[in-house]
Amino acid sequence: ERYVMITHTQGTDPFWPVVEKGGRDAAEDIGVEFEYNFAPSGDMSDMARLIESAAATQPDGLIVSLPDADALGGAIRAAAESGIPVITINSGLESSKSVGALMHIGQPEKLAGFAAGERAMAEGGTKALCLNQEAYNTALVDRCQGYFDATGQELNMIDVSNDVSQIKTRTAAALQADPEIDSLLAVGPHVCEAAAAAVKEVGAQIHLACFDMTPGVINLIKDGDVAYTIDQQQYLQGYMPVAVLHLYNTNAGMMPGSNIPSGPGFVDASNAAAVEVQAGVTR
Amino acid sequence: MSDTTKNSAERKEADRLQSGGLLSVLKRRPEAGSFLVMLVAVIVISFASNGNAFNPLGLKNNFTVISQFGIIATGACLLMIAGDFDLSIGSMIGFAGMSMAMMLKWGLPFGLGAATPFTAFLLTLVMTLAIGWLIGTIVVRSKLSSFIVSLAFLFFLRGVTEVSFRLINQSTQISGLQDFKETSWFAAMFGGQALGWFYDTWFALGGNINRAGNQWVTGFDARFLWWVGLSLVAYIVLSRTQAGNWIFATGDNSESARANGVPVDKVRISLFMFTAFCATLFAACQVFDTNTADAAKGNLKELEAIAIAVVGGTLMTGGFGSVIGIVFGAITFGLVANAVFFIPSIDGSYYRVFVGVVLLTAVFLNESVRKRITGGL
Amino acid sequence: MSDTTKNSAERKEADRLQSGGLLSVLKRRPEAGSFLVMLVAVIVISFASNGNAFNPLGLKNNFTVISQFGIIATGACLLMIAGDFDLSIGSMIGFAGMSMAMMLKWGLPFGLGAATPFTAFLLTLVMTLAIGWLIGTIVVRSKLSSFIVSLAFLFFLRGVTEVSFRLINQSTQISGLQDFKETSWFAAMFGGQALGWFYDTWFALGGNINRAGNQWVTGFDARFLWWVGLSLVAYIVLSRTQAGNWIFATGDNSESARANGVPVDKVRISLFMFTAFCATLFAACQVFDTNTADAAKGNLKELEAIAIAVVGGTLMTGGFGSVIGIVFGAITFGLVANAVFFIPSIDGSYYRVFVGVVLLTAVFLNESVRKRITGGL
Amino acid sequence: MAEPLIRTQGLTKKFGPFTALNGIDLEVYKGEVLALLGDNGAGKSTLIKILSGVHQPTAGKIFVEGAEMKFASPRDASNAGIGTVYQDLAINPLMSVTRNFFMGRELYRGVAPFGLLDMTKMDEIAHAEMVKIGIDVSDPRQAVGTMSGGQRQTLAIARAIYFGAKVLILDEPTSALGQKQQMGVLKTMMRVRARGDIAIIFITHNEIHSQLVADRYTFLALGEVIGGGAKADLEHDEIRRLMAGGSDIGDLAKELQDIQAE
Amino acid sequence: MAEPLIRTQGLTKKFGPFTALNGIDLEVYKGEVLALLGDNGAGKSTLIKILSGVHQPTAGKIFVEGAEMKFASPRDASNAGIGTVYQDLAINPLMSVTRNFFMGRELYRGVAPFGLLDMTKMDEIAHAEMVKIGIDVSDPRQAVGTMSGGQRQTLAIARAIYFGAKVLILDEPTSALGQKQQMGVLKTMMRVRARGDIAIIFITHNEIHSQLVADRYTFLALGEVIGGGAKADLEHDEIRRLMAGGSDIGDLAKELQDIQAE
Ligand SMILES: Nc1ncnc2c1ncn2[C@@H]1O[C@H](COP(=O)(O)OP(=O)(O)OP(=O)(O)O)[C@@H](O)[C@H]1O
Ligand SMILES: Nc1ncnc2c1ncn2[C@@H]1O[C@H](COP(=O)(O)OP(=O)(O)OP(=O)(O)O)[C@@H](O)[C@H]1O
Ligand SMILES: O[C@@H]1[C@H](O)[C@H](O)CO[C@H]1O
Ligand SMILES: [Mg+2]
Ligand SMILES: [Mg+2]
Repeated sequence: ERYVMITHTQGTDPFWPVVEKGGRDAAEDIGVEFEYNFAPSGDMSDMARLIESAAATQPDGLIVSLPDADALGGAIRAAAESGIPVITINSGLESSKSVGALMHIGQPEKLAGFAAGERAMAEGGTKALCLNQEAYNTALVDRCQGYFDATGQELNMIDVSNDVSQIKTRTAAALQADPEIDSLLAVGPHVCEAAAAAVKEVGAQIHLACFDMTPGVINLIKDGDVAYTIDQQQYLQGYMPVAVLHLYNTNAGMMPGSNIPSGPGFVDASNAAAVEVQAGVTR
Repeated sequence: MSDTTKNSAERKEADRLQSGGLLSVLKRRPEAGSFLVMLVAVIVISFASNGNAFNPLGLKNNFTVISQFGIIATGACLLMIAGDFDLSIGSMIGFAGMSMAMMLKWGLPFGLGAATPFTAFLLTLVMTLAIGWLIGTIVVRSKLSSFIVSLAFLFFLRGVTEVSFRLINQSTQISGLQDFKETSWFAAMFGGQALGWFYDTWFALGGNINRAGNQWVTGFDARFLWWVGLSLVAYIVLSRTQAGNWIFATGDNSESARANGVPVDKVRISLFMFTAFCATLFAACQVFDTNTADAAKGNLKELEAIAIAVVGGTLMTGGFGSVIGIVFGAITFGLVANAVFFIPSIDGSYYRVFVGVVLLTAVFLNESVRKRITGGL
Repeated sequence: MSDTTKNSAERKEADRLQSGGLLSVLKRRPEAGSFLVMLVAVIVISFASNGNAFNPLGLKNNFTVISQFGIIATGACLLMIAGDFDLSIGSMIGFAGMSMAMMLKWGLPFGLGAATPFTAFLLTLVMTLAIGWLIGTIVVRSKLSSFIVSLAFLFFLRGVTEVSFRLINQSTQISGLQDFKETSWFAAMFGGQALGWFYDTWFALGGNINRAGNQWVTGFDARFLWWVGLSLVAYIVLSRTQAGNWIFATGDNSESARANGVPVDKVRISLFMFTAFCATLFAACQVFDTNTADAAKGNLKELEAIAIAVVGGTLMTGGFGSVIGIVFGAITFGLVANAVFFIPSIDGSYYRVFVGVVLLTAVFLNESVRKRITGGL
Repeated sequence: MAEPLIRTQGLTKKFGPFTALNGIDLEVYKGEVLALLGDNGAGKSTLIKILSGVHQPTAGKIFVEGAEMKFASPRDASNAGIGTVYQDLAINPLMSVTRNFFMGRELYRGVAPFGLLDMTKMDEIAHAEMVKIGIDVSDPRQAVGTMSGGQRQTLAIARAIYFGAKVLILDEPTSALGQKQQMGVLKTMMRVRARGDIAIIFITHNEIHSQLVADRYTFLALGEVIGGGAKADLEHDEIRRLMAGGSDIGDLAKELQDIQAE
Repeated sequence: MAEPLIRTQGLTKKFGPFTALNGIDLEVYKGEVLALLGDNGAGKSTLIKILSGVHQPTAGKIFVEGAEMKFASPRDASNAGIGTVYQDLAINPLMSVTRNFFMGRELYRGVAPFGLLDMTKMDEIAHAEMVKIGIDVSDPRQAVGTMSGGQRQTLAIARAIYFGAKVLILDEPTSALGQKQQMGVLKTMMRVRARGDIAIIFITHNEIHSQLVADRYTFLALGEVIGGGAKADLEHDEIRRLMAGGSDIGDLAKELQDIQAE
């Protein structure tokens, strides 16, 4: 048995190696072959081509993240129609069925952003700003959008770049430009770390929520600088589909009765210490 | 004392030149280097993928990727032969994709009503050609290096694309468009399939069967045909027409070309428009295939286009290159981009490593070929 | 019939040249164009940000970004004056950052034990200089265009960085390292603060107070000092030393320079090593400041570095440029990249639009200045 | 004398603050060789670049056979019958002999500019024309860059002669040539002159060459015409004085001898 | 005769399959002007590029004052006392006159290559040396690109003379120059020759010039030495024949006359 996983990343996002590890661990536990891949340009059409080439190698199952159902749908549908079982992961819950996938494991970005926003409002936030390191990355924009949907405000997002120094200086600049901002969402862990430094510099009282985890982010949560980070428990997004596909292929089409929501989970002061060792590895 | 003076009347200029055999003639084709690199890529990938890379779907898929590379590299190549660069190709792809998808979703600008695939494409093409014209005109008039002018447009066009997405569309991605290629022959021309007979025949001969027992692949992507057509036209224009001679002349020594009556400025501006056309074609094939566009589309494609042109034997400084070389270069690059798939032990992060290695190798080979042809210029 | 022959003995060569006043002398400094653009940027941003862009923190932060740009643009500028390009700067930054952070986390290679900031920096510098040497040597030996050789390294180094992160580190990011700048003076030299007296004085004079009523900012980022130092050294070397004359000579006409005894190859290779040094310095300042590194670090910085060099008045084709111009260019770019965020009504997606516009404007101005100086070459 | 083939009136050219030409009046007649002489930087190349449409004059007029003309591009000048061999921008080194020869004036079948080239015929002509002026290129498809400096100059001359209609302008055509080729060029110039319908403007720093072929002289210095006249009316020493921009030049051989003797 | 200053033995240079030089033996003596003559493409420039360290020979040896030398770079040749003015690679147009003049041999205080330049002194010297050979540049800091072709050549010559130690090589130094400057160069050559300790290798296609200054001749054709000898021993016609690569050349003036008469 051979399973192929393809996800959307330019290869630099620390989120995905955890998913990949989930898949690899599952494959090893079960005793099957596993391959992971991504289109380094980040362009959805390139990813569609990649899905097609994966289908051409005739694997026993495909695991695909689905940030853009229109762009990827054709390739996935064709694979499914040619008899390859497909499971979608991460984003794309809404379209999973329509592209011909068996099921979806993950968490829609908007929903995760929404959860983060709801809690921020509950914890006293009034005016928010979203820090996005790749303003053209739709998955990341969705998080910001979800967050603002929950707060009932117009989307207010800035492109902080991927340069850690500029993330900090741009965040500080934006906070000074509008002193009423009291809550921030950082949609990536390196953005989270730099934003925390910026908040300190400006000397403001700011509710900072983040996405994903690194040891640095955990430390910030423990120190009280970051309120919480959204944990999609993406290890599940890698592990589960391999297990499910294996059972599907070897047990006469055995399938769970519904999609598996892997998150959103919150990591905050209450559980930070517990997940610390796993941050960036299996969480 | 006068030295003895040898009589040299019998010696001829030709005596100074060693001549070689057939192999050395072949080695002197400008495409020799890129052909060799391609050969290695094809052989390695055939073996490493157990032939999967060339099974029905693999073949189709490889040619889709190759065609995309080929389309933009052809534009980059002709422009480079004329001595210019266009770093805005990638951003132009993003801009064109955004423009078409946005019109299809929100209607034509200036209240011109709903868009059809045809009007969306046409209006977009008018805009991109105008931008190409603008870039070319700035380069020609200002005498600034095209590298820097098009670098400004790399930033500018990507920025405009992002801003438009966010202001007009409120999202960096457009989705939920109908599948135009089902209803419009024009959309199908770009986003549909072509050469179905090839796969039908393959099926009839007993191959091309999927796991469900049906015909697996039904045709190549339409962009394959566009690429073949574009390459053919570019080949003829470049090597057999007056325009082709002007392109070479402009890139080799534009002052001399101008002084001899070649309309150097027009040639250069036209070629900037041609790369804009190639970028638009690229975007149209993707938009009408997937019915989406996003702000990242085409990211960094300009560097790949230039890399392929160079792998294909185009000289960075202009005046030398061949469309056949670009075909080989696109095949090599397409295979390498997909190789990560057909070779299980590597993943996408190796792509850039390979690209670097292929680029350097090809360029070395090409250089030695070129020296042989041009006498070391 | 013989025409009357005027006596021209009184006319002099100098009579053919109109002379101008002081303003025309100032307008003939190579930095005139970049100075003007900077002036406009500073004024516009001061007003639009209500002065916030230059409050204590704004000043510090702007200079952090400016310094970063300045450091790599200085490298790019000197290299460009010598007629070469380095497209691998960004990937080199990523590679250097990865290397330092990885050593700090996992220890030195070859079982050399744990790394200190000093050993991690040193070993990394040895590697990056070696790569710079390799790029330079390939360029010089092969006579290939440096654009294409360094493009290959852009891909290759980024690929190697990613692959290393994924293979060794199992993640594309390193974070949660201890804060070395607290314990190591060496780390503090790059990641710490400098010129504290400036802010202390400001505080003593009654300014620089934060929301809680205490002293707000305590110093500039250390990289500000590095940038100032680097610019100073580069300025002296370029305009006042023999090495500087060699750099100009190499870029202007390398054949002639070589024939006159300028060690052209050594000059070029040294400058590739210098850009590698600048990239490493850039990475060290970031790594020791934030104690993190990721695979995307430095992405596309090469294009920004080249853009700044050009905005600063460096000629794309070599032989002409000035370090003072680079200082102005870095300030302009730094402000556009950072200070626009002080303007509430503008969001970050406009950044690239601005970059494109600034680039084009500056380049036009510079060109007219240069023509005046060099008589239209 | 009849209507001049080319006449300029008050031609002035400024490069920014620098006055390269200052009110040049020039006349060239059918069938004659006009030597345009002057010191380095006198403005000779600038003048002929204006006549060839490469530069546009700052002021002044050009008349071809009495009719005023404006040359916006080299093409315009070429169409008006002015064929030029440039001192410094003659050749495209990476292109073949044939492609260089026909550059900008290719033979093609079909619609310009996408007409198909008639390479066979162009190869034949290029080869034949090169032979005529003394160079036998073995392969007209070889890159011009593989030829020596003199061979390149020869190609440019052959081309200009082949396409050169009413006026042929040669800017230092012999300066880089070997003896044999220098003579070839001078002979060709005389052959063209013998046809009687073509005017030749010949720029050179070689006094001997100018005396061998010129019918009339015009001398430039510091951007202005400082003299001129028919060959018969000018003394040898006067020519040398004017070529040098008006300064007196003694007996060179003697001066050189003196240096040796010192 | 004494030990030659420079002697080459069997120098051969191949560019890929092409043999540019084939076994050149050459001798140059102190205080003499050796004219190196030959048709276009004969290999003259290639030969002097080898002597100047720009090219490395495929085979053969170079002796300077009897000692065998290998020149890995122009610097080596320069250090061995060979100063060269190149036909085609003389000048850096964007740099100032002074910086061009001292390029590669700057005056500086401190440690090479980071020593501080002594610009004032360099400006003075450059200006003075240019005046010596007949050009008065108003501002030695102006870019060389603003000067005319001839002025540039003059700069290169002044520079070579100023730094030129034992052997001065001039590759067609007069071909682009006006009369006045041509003479200036010839005079300067004679002045250098008069010192008695310097040898000059002079390449030209101008027969008159070669006769005015040369003591001895060496003729190249198709990459080989086809003849040579002292000025006294060579007939005028023989020189012209050999310059043209060995083909006979008739009376040019007469031939030209004939064309006219036809
Ligand atoms: N494009 C230009 N921009 C500025 N100055 C120029 C330009 N072209 C020529 N000049 C200047 O105009 C003057 C005349 O130059 P031109 O080349 O016409 O002289 P010339 O008589 O042909 O000299 P030569 O005998 O050396 O070829 C020179 O001083 C030259 O520097
Ligand atoms: N780098 C090179 N690569 C290949 N061939 C070369 C190279 N340099 C010179 N040649 C060839 O070697 C031959 C001799 O050239 P060279 O320049 O030495 O001639 P020359 O005697 O100086 O001629 P001219 O009088 O025209 O200057 C020519 O055929 C030339 O094309
Ligand atoms: O959920 C993932 C990751 O969090 C990543 O950071 C970007 O892509 C999203 O879809
Ligand atoms: Mg001239
Ligand atoms: Mg020569």
